[in-house]
Amino acid sequence: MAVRIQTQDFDTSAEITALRRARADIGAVAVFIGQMRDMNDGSHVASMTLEHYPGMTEKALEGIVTQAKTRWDIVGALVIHRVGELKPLDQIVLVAVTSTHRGAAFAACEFIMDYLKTQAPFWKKETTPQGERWVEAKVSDDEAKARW
Amino acid sequence: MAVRIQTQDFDTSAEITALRRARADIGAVAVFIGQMRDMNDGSHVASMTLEHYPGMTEKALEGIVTQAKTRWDIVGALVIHRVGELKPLDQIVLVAVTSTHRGAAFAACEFIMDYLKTQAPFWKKETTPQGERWVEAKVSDDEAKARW
Amino acid sequence: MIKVLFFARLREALGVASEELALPSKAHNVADLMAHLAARGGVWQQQFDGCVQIRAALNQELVANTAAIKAGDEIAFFPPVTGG
Amino acid sequence: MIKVLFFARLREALGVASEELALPSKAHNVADLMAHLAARGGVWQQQFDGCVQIRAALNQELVANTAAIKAGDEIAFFPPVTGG
Repeated sequence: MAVRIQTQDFDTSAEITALRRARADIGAVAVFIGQMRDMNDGSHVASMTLEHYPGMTEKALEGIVTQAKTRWDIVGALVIHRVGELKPLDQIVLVAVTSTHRGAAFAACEFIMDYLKTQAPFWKKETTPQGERWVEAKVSDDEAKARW
Repeated sequence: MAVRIQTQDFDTSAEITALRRARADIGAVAVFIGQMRDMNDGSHVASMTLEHYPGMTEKALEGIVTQAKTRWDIVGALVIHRVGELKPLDQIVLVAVTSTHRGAAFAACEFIMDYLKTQAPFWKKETTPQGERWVEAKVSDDEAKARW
Repeated sequence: MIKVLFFARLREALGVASEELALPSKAHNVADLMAHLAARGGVWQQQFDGCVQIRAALNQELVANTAAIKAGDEIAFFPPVTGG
Repeated sequence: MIKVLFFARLREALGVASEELALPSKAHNVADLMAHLAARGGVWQQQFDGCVQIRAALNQELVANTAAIKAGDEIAFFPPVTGG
């Protein structure tokens, strides 16, 4: 179990290898990578600043991972979320879950993302041709969380 | 869209980077990696040989990816499946799907894996302390496919 | 004393990231504290009068506005989150 | 002529990976071809008498046993797949 908030980029292969820790009882790894788009709500986005609530962010993510571990038979989970200034194409978030079988890995990975989107204290501010703007929360994210 | 059958290993980060092809309209990448376990059906497994049906395998996987693309709004998809002799901890299969939003990426990735498990012509033969044995197909895989 | 934190759009609107203040005598829960802040008038009233969506965290856990507060608590206010 | 392929456990049991043969006169579909192979007796009968789960592909597409076959076709028989 690990949660990391960082400004620097991450290498997915290296993170997965570390998460697996050479455990041959793991048969499945489900991974999600969120990356920055250059368009949002109809505007071109030149850059984005990710603010967070140090202390609470880690607690919230660890709580989400613990919930996932309670609900599904998973071996390990990793969440890396970047903060600070990001550009289009930059990676934003990595969620990786290992398990013996694939069903649990997929479910837990999607669950963690859906909860992260609505429960973890991150806020995005975008720079567009019309100036800076805070990203609005999406109803679809609340709906995605409500499924679980 | 790409489907590859190969004996050599793959690097997940490099494959994802190639699949993204610097497209800034992609916001989500869902990835599944299957790796070889050292236990199956209660026996220790020392090694495994993956046989396939050259020609049909590629067609079957391309058909599955095309179906996924019809059903969900995805940008790209990649399936790499290894054949030949594998050892515990070796990577077996990679499925990666890119899309604008995460819901489609997750669904298409899991759909491709569930269909691959029941429709793509691969067969596993394991070496155990009791000798060689062909792996039996699992009812749970048929059930996983039937969900879609 | 309590510690109050503001994030993102709210932090910018108020021009304040955090402050320490004595627990207001009538502030028994988060909603009471929000009313206390709104009573400052100006941008405080605009942000805390109930028209702007605000989430609250008490000691770094998301809570409903009915959550009880006491001296020593850390209370944070912020817009709905948009990470991931 | 038709081309018939056998994979995995079936290939091992029969000791044959592929063969070319004239389309049997009564073999209008996959099931007919399986009956034709079973009629060879021995391991062929054991594998194709209906007791062993066998999947069929016609020209590299999974098909039901009712699928019609004709000269020039490639028909493959194999156990349920176990990849991934």
